[in-house]
Amino acid sequence: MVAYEIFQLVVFPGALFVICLAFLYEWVDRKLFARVQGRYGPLYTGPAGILQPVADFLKLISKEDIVPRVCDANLFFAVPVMYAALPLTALFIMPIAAPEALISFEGDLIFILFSFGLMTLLIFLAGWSSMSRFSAIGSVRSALQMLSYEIPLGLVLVCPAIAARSLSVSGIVQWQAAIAMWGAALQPIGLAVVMVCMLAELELVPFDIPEAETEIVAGWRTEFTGRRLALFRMGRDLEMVLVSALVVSLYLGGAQQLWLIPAAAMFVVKTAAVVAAFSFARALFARFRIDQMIAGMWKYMLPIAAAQVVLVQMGLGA
Amino acid sequence: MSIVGEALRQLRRKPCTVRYPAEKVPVPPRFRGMPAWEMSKCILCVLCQNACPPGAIRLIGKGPEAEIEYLMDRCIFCEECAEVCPKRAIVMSAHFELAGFDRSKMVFRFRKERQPEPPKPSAQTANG
Amino acid sequence: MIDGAGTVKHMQERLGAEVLDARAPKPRRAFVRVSRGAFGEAIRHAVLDLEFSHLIAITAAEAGEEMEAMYHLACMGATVLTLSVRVPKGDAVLPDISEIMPNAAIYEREAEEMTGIRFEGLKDDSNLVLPKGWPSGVHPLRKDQTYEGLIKVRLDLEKG
Amino acid sequence: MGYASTIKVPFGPQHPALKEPEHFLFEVDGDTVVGVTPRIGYVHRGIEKALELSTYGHGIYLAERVCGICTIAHTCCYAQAIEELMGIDVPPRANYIRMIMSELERLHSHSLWVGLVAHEAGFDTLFMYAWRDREAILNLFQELTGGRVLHAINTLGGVRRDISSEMADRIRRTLEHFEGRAREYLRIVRTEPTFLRRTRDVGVLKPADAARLNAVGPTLRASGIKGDVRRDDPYAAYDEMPFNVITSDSCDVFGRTEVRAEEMVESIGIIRHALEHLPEGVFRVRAPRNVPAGECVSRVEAPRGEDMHYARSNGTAKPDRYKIRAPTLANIPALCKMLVGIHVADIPIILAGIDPCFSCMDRMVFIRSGGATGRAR
Repeated sequence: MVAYEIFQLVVFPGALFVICLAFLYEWVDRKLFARVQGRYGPLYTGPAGILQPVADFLKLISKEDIVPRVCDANLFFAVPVMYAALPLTALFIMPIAAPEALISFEGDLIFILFSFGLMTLLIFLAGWSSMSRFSAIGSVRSALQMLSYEIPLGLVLVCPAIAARSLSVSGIVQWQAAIAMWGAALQPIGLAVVMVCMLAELELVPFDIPEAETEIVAGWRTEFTGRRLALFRMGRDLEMVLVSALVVSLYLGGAQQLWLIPAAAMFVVKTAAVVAAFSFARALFARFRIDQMIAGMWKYMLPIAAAQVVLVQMGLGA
Repeated sequence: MSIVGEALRQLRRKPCTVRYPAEKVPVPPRFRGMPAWEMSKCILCVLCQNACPPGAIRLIGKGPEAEIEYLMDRCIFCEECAEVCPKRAIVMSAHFELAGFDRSKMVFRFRKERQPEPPKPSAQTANG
Repeated sequence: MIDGAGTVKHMQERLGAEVLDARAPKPRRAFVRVSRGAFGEAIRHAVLDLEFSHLIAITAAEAGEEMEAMYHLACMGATVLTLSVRVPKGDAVLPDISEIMPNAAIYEREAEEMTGIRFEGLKDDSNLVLPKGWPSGVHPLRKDQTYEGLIKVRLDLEKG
Repeated sequence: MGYASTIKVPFGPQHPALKEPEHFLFEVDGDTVVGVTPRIGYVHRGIEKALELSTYGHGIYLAERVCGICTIAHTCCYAQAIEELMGIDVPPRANYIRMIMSELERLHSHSLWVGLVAHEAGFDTLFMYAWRDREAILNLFQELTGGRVLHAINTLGGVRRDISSEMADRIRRTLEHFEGRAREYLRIVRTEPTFLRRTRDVGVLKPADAARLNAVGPTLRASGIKGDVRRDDPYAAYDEMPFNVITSDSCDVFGRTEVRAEEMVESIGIIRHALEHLPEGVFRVRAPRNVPAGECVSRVEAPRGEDMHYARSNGTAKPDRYKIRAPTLANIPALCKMLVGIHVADIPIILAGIDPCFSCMDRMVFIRSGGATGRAR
């Protein structure tokens, strides 16, 4: 039995499967983003370029690894590893293969919120430790950005928990299975707010201010090269999987068996759809300035999130 | 949100980019590619050498052994030589993929047909 | 809106003998050369009274033994007056006109580094276009500067 | 100002926002820019010295390479200057072809710019669309002149290639499609909320400052001043061309975007009108080798603004002095005025606002080995 446990943790719904999902979703994202812009996107590596993310990862690993002389060495080494490991650990409480996740306890939703906050802290440390002007500005901006989207996000994520009377993601998925309805049908406003806030969390276009390519080179990632950059990119892809898994689990019914289609397949299809939605959204906007973004979040997102909570309290979303 | 319509339409359409090494975009006629000398028509009048702004054409030697040395890496493809040539001996070809690693390979010699030798199977050759 | 010939007439009325040479080859062009002493008054008259408010550029060139500075001024974007003044090479100094024409500084800096005419009163006269370590005596657009000489200077700069 | 209250943020010469090497040293206090000192000259190539050493006929190819995007503007200006010195009259058909080519170039330069400013604001999709539609204009150039960017169509005494009637029809068909696209950009630029937030009230240049600092081209016209060389000092055949000068009163980057997008639509109108009234006859006359002594100022409305060439000849085959003042250099004082008091994040979009073409501004060329006409290998 323990071997099966280890297999589950390491291979199937665990690390390896999720990493492959991460690379797959990066391919979906790049391909759709390219098609919206009238381009082909990755083409040559594997059928329709599906192995391009893996090729990039291997290329970056083989590249030279430059460590700036003035940087804070131990932080500079530790942060990339933590940045890749954090979404992995958070993904263990996401139901992937079955409505019941590998590890589920009452309150893992709060753990997810905490891990989002921790990720932004890691980004801040990454930028701060590389001691370069551009990454310093980038890391300060990412910290500012967290202040603005974290509260509406926290407010809205609580709504499905109130409706399902359970603070565990698996619990919410089972609640949706029990009432045979998607969370989104009950709380559409919540889904909209979560999608917008997740755009800010993933630093996708209207909110990719921390790594604004035309202003501060690559923001907090400027000084990282070679293996560290590979880890950061994988971390970003895993974060994409984590975010889409969260949206699917809370609002789109999560990993439920649909008569013949196994739960895992349903999960992959739904998350791919959410990733496609993110990718389509980031093709439509220009980038906000940091002060406009914070003002926008506090003036618009927060009241809407609060309204959603009030609606749920009054029993509309239950 | 004003670009959603265009974005959706674009999704259905075929991308407009060309997969370059596989598909090549045809070049229109009268395109100013790399010039080529037809030495049978050339009367070695050196008009092209004086007309060339960057000085990429040079006549070497005299009489039957004379050669036109053309430096492709100095050429700016402005077609002044083809325009000034009285015998229409210079033609701008459609070659534009002229990048290379070795500058010495970018020097072309155009030589007149040698009468005494038996005529070679192909017409005059431009080596390099 | 004043045309070329009108400009020449006005300048001649105002400056009289100081105008050394004046031509209006085309309806919207006027070339007026004034003596060094009257230059300050001539440019103030053109810019303020005749409303030549748009300084297009300042061309500095060598004219035989003297250095010539030509101020191209446009009135309402149409008529162009080229007000030129000649100064001996030894003492090539001209007044800076930034207070009546704020964007003149960049043209003056360029003229100064290219031909060696000094504009007194120019606040920041660092090199506009030439590299930082360029030797101050070398003015590329002087006729005595040969092409190979300038390339040697640049190569020494890169080595040095 | 405390001792360390302002920090110096270098911007360039290598920076993703600057497509060409330029260096701006910003004094930043917190998040607002307090002072800026530009340092130009990184692509200084000595074209004015090289022009003095090369003959008039070869000089046109130097003038063409002053800038990659406004080649026709520079060659028109050069050709007009030398033709005026030579005293030869260019046939009317050549003037019309020159006008059609410079308006086509305005389309290609403005659509390139709309893409660039969208990219600076992070709006990459509009960047891709703008540059995809620009391909149609580049293909037209390739068929008309044999080259996509360097056209070598202007020469002393007229143009080197004619526009056949069948080519004229192809131009009309391409413009049909392109006009729809230009109006689409106008609509997107005016309605896309995120783009509006990044361009409205950004890089403000009041009309008084624009006039005082002698801004040129769309930067001047976006501050409400009707300054256009094609209307004020018409050259080629612009005096017979009915078109109106586009201005906008919003004085910011949004205004410049709007002016340029509308100018594209206006240029299409000019090209159509010119194609219908294309006079018959020869399109080139012989130009003598030596030019009698004289001097002349020639001005052209390049896509970025007023471009001035001053030529002085001394009777030989080489000019005595040839001065080129490109539009971007004229906009630098206005740019420095705009860059004070803004957010650090707005720097790239304001820099892109004046559509800088730094190789235009530096204009000088030092060819590494061998003189301009010598052939040292």
